[in-house]
Amino acid sequence: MKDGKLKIVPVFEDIMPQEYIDLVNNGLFGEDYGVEDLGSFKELLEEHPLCAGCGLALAKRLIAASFPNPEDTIVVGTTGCSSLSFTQMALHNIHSIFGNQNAVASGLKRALKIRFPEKTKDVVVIGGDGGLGDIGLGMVMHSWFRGENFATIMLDNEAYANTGGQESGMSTLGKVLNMAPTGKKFPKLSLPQIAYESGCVYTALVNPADAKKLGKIVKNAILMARELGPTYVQIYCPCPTNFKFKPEETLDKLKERRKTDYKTQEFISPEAKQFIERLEGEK
Amino acid sequence: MKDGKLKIVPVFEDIMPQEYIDLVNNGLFGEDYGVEDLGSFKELLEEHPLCAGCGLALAKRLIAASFPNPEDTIVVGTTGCSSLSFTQMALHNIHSIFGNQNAVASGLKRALKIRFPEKTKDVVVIGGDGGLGDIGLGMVMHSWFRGENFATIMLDNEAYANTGGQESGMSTLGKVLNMAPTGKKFPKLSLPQIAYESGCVYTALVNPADAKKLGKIVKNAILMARELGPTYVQIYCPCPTNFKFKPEETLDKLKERRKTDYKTQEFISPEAKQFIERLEGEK
Amino acid sequence: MYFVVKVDKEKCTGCKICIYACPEPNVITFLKDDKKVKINGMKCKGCGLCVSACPFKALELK
Amino acid sequence: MYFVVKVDKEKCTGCKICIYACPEPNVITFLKDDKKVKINGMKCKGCGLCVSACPFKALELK
Amino acid sequence: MSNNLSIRMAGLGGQGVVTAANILGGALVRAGKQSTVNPFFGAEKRLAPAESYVRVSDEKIYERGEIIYPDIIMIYHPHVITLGKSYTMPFYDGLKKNGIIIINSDEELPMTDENIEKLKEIGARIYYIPATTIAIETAGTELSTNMAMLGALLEVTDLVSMDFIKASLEERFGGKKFIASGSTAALDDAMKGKFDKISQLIQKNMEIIEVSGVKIKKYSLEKGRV
Amino acid sequence: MSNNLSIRMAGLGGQGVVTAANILGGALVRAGKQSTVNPFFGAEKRLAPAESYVRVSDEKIYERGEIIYPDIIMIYHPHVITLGKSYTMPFYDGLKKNGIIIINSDEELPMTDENIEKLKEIGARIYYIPATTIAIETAGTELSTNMAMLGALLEVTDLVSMDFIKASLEERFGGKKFIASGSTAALDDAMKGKFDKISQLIQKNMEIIEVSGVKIKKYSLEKGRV
Amino acid sequence: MDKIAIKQKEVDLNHLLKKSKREKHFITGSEAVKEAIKRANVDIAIAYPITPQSESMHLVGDLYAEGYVKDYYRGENELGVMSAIAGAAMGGVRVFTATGGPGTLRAMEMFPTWAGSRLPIVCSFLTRGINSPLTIQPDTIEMSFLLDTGMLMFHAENSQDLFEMILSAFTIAEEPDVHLPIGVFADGFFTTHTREIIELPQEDIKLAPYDPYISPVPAMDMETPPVRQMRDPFVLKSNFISYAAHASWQQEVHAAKERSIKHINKHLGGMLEIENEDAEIMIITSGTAVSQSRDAIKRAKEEGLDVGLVKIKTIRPFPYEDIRRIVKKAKKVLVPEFNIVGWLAKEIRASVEENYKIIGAPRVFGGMTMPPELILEEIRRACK
Amino acid sequence: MDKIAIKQKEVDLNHLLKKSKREKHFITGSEAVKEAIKRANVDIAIAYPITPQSESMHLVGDLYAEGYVKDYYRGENELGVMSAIAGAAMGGVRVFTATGGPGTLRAMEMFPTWAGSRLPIVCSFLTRGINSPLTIQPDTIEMSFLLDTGMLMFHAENSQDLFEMILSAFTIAEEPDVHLPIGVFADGFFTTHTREIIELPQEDIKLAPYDPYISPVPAMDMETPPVRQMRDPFVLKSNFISYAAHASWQQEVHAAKERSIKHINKHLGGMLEIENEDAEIMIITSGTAVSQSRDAIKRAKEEGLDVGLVKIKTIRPFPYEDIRRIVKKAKKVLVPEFNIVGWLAKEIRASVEENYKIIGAPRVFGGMTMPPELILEEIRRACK
Ligand SMILES: Cc1ncc(C[n+]2csc(CCOP(=O)(O)OP(=O)(O)O)c2C)c(N)n1
Ligand SMILES: Cc1ncc(C[n+]2csc(CCOP(=O)(O)OP(=O)(O)O)c2C)c(N)n1
Ligand code: SF4
Ligand code: SF4
Ligand code: SF4
Ligand code: SF4
Ligand code: SF4
Ligand code: SF4
Ligand SMILES: [Mg+2]
Ligand SMILES: [Mg+2]
Repeated sequence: MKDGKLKIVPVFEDIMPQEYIDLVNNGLFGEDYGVEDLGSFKELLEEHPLCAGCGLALAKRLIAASFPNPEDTIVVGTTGCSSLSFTQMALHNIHSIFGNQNAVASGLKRALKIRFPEKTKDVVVIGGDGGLGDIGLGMVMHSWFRGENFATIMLDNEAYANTGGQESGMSTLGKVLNMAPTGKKFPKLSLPQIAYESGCVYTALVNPADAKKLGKIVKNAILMARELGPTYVQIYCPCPTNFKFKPEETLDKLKERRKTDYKTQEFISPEAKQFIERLEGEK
Repeated sequence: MKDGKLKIVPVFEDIMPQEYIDLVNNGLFGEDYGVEDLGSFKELLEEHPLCAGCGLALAKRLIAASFPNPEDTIVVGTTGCSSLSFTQMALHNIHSIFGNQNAVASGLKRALKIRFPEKTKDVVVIGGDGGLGDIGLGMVMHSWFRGENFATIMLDNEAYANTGGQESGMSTLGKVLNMAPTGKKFPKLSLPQIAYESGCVYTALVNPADAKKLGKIVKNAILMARELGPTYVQIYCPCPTNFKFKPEETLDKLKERRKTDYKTQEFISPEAKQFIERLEGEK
Repeated sequence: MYFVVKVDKEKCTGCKICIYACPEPNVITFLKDDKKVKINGMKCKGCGLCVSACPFKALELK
Repeated sequence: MYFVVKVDKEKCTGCKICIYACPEPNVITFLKDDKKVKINGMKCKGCGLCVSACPFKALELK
Repeated sequence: MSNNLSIRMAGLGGQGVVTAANILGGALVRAGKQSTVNPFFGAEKRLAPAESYVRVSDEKIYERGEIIYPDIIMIYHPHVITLGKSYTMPFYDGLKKNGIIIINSDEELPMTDENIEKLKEIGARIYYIPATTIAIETAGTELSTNMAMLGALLEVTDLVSMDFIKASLEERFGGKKFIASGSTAALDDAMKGKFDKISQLIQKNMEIIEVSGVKIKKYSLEKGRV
Repeated sequence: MSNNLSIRMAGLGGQGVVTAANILGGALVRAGKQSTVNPFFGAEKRLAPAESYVRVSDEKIYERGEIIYPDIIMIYHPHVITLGKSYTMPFYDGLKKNGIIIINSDEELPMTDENIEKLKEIGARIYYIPATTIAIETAGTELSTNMAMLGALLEVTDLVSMDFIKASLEERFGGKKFIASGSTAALDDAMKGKFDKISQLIQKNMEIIEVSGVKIKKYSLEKGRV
Repeated sequence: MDKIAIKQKEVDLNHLLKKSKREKHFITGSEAVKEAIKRANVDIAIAYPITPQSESMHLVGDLYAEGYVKDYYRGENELGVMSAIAGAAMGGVRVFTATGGPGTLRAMEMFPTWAGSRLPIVCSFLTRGINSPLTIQPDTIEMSFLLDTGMLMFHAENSQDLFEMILSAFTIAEEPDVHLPIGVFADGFFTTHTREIIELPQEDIKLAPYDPYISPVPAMDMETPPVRQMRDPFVLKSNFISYAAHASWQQEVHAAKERSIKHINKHLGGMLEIENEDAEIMIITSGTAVSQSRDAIKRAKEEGLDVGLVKIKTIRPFPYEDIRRIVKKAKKVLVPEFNIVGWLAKEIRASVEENYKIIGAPRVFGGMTMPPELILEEIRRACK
Repeated sequence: MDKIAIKQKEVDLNHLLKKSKREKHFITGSEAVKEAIKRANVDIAIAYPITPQSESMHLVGDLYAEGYVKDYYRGENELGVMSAIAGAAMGGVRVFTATGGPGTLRAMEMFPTWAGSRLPIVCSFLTRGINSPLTIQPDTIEMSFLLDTGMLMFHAENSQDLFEMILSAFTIAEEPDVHLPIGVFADGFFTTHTREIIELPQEDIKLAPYDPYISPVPAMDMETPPVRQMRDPFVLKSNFISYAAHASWQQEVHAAKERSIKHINKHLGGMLEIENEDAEIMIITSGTAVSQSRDAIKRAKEEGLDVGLVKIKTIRPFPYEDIRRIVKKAKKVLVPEFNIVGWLAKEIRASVEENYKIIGAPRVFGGMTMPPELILEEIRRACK
């Protein structure tokens, strides 16, 4: 790892677990890795308790490879399957209560701006569709209205997975799920459009089948949030357990939806466009 | 009053206050009155405690003249100046807690559908910008997502008036108000657009200087909500007390903004268009 | 508190514009007979909105 | 629970597609030497996602 | 006057009962007295009932909240009595023995025989002052009604000298930002808008106070003036 | 066996410890016994620890919640012991004198001397059963591991007759919608998906139970089998 | 929607619970909730998922799909749900919902509002621990937060209780002289997820519907002549009359709570149940802790220890009189609880004269179980 | 932004409150809040308006405009505010906010979460009645709902107290062995809107800043090496170790509360103040009721009645020991309260042995005032 962002105190060297040593020697901190380099470095995530074949686990793994500066990145999550891997992520991260992630992140980001005026600390919200689109919607949108400087990433499994597969606002029309026993009665929320109307300078719909594109979008969203204002990324994350398909079919689900309504797609404001151009110019 | 919607028990005739007798004899119930007839019938509102020159009082008075069926209309309000005249309105009306009006209205409307399958009971939400756009935003939007059959009317005085003139999400950029001592840092929320994205079939921005148009819009919004789904009407209501202008200047404020960003304006979905055409055809 | 509006029946054309501009219910009524408006002084809050609304300067705060 | 994935080194082209499709961290690693992938059986959950992702049928659940 | 004195001011929102109480309290404190001042209001809309309370003492004052047993009652608007726009009914409820009542009205208000009986029992001393009229005539704005009321109070009681009132006024309107509820602040601005300079505002208000001292009239419960 | 019996089943999410407990409880109730069954789980994700408890008695059962002092412990997955994926450590904690332990594993698991000493003290009777292997071999799915575990239990204890187990199984999978947590319901569906007909599913599971009875092996704490 | 035509005879609570023939079922507490609602003639149910409540409300959803419940949806969050339930109740229909733990706190503002609005809402609180740190395990601490909301609070020992209490709650809540919300509490997992034998009345009967026209507050339906007065006195202190309205309204809520006692006695058979009242050592508790205590007492008897038991069924109204009497006679009183703060022990301590007798133990929390052995140990200690 | 350069010397609490020269000011309670925050070196304040809190938070906004506070905004609602304040505190800065009444209930879920997260947040609760019906008037009922949240709770008698308590709260909350949120309560209107003389230290000094590096939980800033563990043990019971984490964490929160006592003694001069401890009739109370009692006692003395006074300053931690001692000696104890439920009387009853001595009166609620005459009457009755 470059510039020793993470070091082991010499006397502890013997007793540190191998995973940690790997993280120090071959981890992401201070490096310029991305999704495309997966398999060649020690990932931030390690052995999470999510189900086999979980689309959300896949998305999170890809996201974890895409932080522009993981050594200065704090993740704010919220209750749900999406948060079950927080304890296994080698980053500072917060779980407060269900749905309040964007309010927590607002306070956190402002605090870090005050404490580290010379340094960029990235705050990234990662939460489920229920946490972001339903119970937390007011706080999510108001963080956008206020123009808070952080990215919001939704892991959209189109249900409340963690509590046993209930319908969420992001579930699709007609889908029969728990608490929607006769099928969902209203369409999937159009949050990307709403985000755009609510002040997000950059909004994207992502299909993790486009893994590298996902990496680029997440990186962009975080970088833009630093300077321009809120960004929103919505990632489709099929849930084999609650939608009762076989784990190995997760990829098929991704590909199916990529053909219809879950294509990877960006909504770029003029400022965002400029920003991306500048970024590409710098390379 | 037609078909005796409101009657006074004979033995009480002597002791009823004149206002009430007027309401029975010359009120709105069962009649086809509208804004254009104001001055010729006994209004639903009587002697409210709002400030002299209050724009919100004006709007509420015009709304009260525009209910298509006041005899079957229940108003759901929320804390704020906007609710201070509820006790003076000759309708059943609910004040629960601050910001929960659209959730309350959802339950109420569904209950009335069950109890009165043969009859239309209109539920109308009337609330302030703080109650609808800030604290209650999540509940407002979810009532829209769910497609609940009632109209939501915002009395937009661009501040929390009742608590002493604090900035609200609907305040304009840069405005210095309480709790925004250095000026508001983000633009006025674009709720009409958001409403449209969120499932409102009909959305309107209204300037009460266009009084008759206001009446028509409110009537349409309530009628459409019965059949098509949620509708949203946002009315500009200048507040002399908190914005520190003279009461008589309220009209000037209305006219000023009519020239710039608060023109009366409708966002009509295709279904709504059809509906209006049908309605006009019926006349 | 002490001011209420008065109509100048000479000037009033009965256009009703003041009625649509008054924030107080049941204050300005329209008289069918002479097609002019009448003010209920007891309920007028003296805000002056009608005064600025009247295109014919038929109203005055007193 | 009892299944883990195995690579057929013959078929593997080192295209890395499986790596991007696996929901488990640090399971499939890329060997720089032979430009092929290696599976950490202890951490594989046997979901089979990589199997369906591999365009060269180089992976199998066992 | 007694060592401890309690004043209840009852009016309608927008009449400045809170401001008057604050100015009086400020003057009393300047004069070396102990004083506490607090308001009472509902939804804080103009014309709704509003009350404020001033306590004065030579010793530390503990009690707070509404004054239930006032020595002095000041009625800022006839509607407090005639329309019951008040938290306390009848308006003289709780008045101490031989207490004082000061009413803003151009004319005497109708009173029931019962009320007159009760007031006599208490030994109430009642004064009328056309405070709003004085304010309009002297300063051209009804917003100074409260100053006229203060003038009447000072005439009747000698509570504190005019110098301290003036100093308190200066602090209230001239000094740094004064802390008040939203509506009060709005009225402050309206008031300031009426005058070109703060000094003029203070000057006019002092004049009002003087005039009031002259215009106050004692009302006889025996139906005649004394 | 004793009048009151407590069984603790410990496994990983997805192995069907809850289902097994319910089927057993259902059979016991059919057999005229009193029984209560309850699960215990955390975030309810596959492979996370999951426990369930079955109480049996001739009288009304009051106690509820986790079984701290079981007569029988059933370990559904080696990781419960080897990786400590369990709410209870060591895995035999609380086992009553002369209690029974049934472990699903193809091979014997390594045990420390200390554990062996303690188990000896308790007088624990330990059995191994290759339940997952039996399930796969007999029914082609590891989802029936829990049935094999039940087979082993019935072999060792004679708790209830096979007829009642069968009836309970039929109710569980054949009858009206069964109420389970989201994940359990999902697994139910997965399980049903493996068989063309419910009757076949039940048939196969009954077979597994039989086979298990044969394949169970007693483990000797003296390091030899008996 | 595949609603089937449901034919259920309308009966009163007494018939439903006491006269109808019962049958044994081996079901969970969540299923017991379903069975209660199936017979409760509920018009609208609204849900928001939270462990350990979710199964119950899934099953109520199934009842909707089957036609037993007329409207049902998943709300946006607990505040939204409790608000919508209030709106529906104001609209004059019978409503049901359930939540627990963090969900209870999320909607906190609505509970005193329900009571103040005199809404006969029945809500089941399937309790769990409160953040932070997050726990989904059982704990009764949330009850402590609800004691002063003006709601009535029933606490079920097991699924059978849960079934009976939910049904009784509708009838008691809707009594015109009560007309208050009732929370029916059951311990998460211990009750909701435990499968046990419970006895259910027939399926083809249900409670008679709610009659909004005998409510002490008008339904918001514009069917009664409108008056210039909202349902809830809107206390702005803007005049002399409204000055005292909030205070007198609060008193009326508390008086209505007292008036509920006669109905509780009739339908629930009293606010508490006493066993062996003359024992020197008494255990007083509620919920699952009662069951654990029964087991411990059984074992104590085997050891020759004489222990009595008081099962409190209603936390609000609280059986002050009885508790005072019982404590007066006892030598020592144990109060086992599933929460760290010991709100029940505090409640008892505050109501009796002989405080020193009350031993607030054992106490477990944060999802711990309370093995009878723990209680037994306290009993032994108390007997010394 | 027209921020001026603020020059304030950093001092410790002792210097600020005890050594600095004081001057008299005739100000309201809301202004006292401003004066405290001006000297508190607060980094971030977040506000949501609610009567009677709004003025205080307007004034804190002015401090932001003047440069005394580094960041400040109006949040979207109270849950959002309390969440953002938590986020800021986790980010390692000093924070302040205030609310009251319905606002308190709206954010209810966050208070135990603050405590569980061990955040040294200072929040002023400017109390008011709770819906429904709506009232904006003073009432201390909300305190009853917060007793078991794990927060420390101070109750100010007047503006002077409010000033001292807010400043002390920062120092006590931030002690590494405490590190808990503190609610500083003051009675709405009675304290917030009353103008009285209070003594303030100089303006050119302020508390030394918060040091997140001595916190018992790491700041979320990625400055300490990341571990695979979030700040708050996320109790999923997924393994043996986490099984007990919630329970032990709760115990630790309560232990930290106990540890705060020594700091409270040092900075606030104790959890209570006693006057005339040997009187036969004692009044024990907190907040505005203390002031009303002082006046009543003064008058009682004039009548020759001997009455003592206990002013409870900290409701959490609660001064159990002292209260027990005092009640033991007294013949009768009056507990005047501004709420209908009488939570303070209950607290006292539950902690002493001689329950019968406690008279939970007078009690007013819903915005009523408590004239000393009312207390005096109770005193007279008690003396009979
Ligand atoms: C206030 C509150 N209400 C409900 C819950 C229960 N709860 C926890 S996670 C969850 C669902 C999460 O759904 P989503 O955000 O979509 O995340 P997923 O599990 O699908 O990743 C719910 C309802 C809670 N913890 N707190
Ligand atoms: C939970 C809660 N928070 C805050 C308040 C205080 N409050 C009452 S009305 C109001 C402002 C209302 O603003 P708006 O909705 O714009 O209505 P307006 O008064 O401007 O008409 C606030 C903040 C409250 N009653 N409840
Ligand atoms: S339940 Fe669904 S979303 Fe949750 S971990 Fe399992 S597969 Fe992933
Ligand atoms: S404060 Fe403003 S909005 Fe409220 S009543 Fe007065 S003028 Fe109308
Ligand atoms: S606006 Fe003027 S002219 Fe028209 S009706 Fe009114 S008073 Fe008459
Ligand atoms: S002055 Fe104001 S209240 Fe009076 S009539 Fe004119 S508009 Fe209406
Ligand atoms: S996808 Fe197949 S071919 Fe490509 S690296 Fe993986 S195993 Fe090899
Ligand atoms: S089977 Fe699943 S967990 Fe195993 S390597 Fe393949 S994708 Fe990863
Ligand atoms: Mg989800
Ligand atoms: Mg507003």
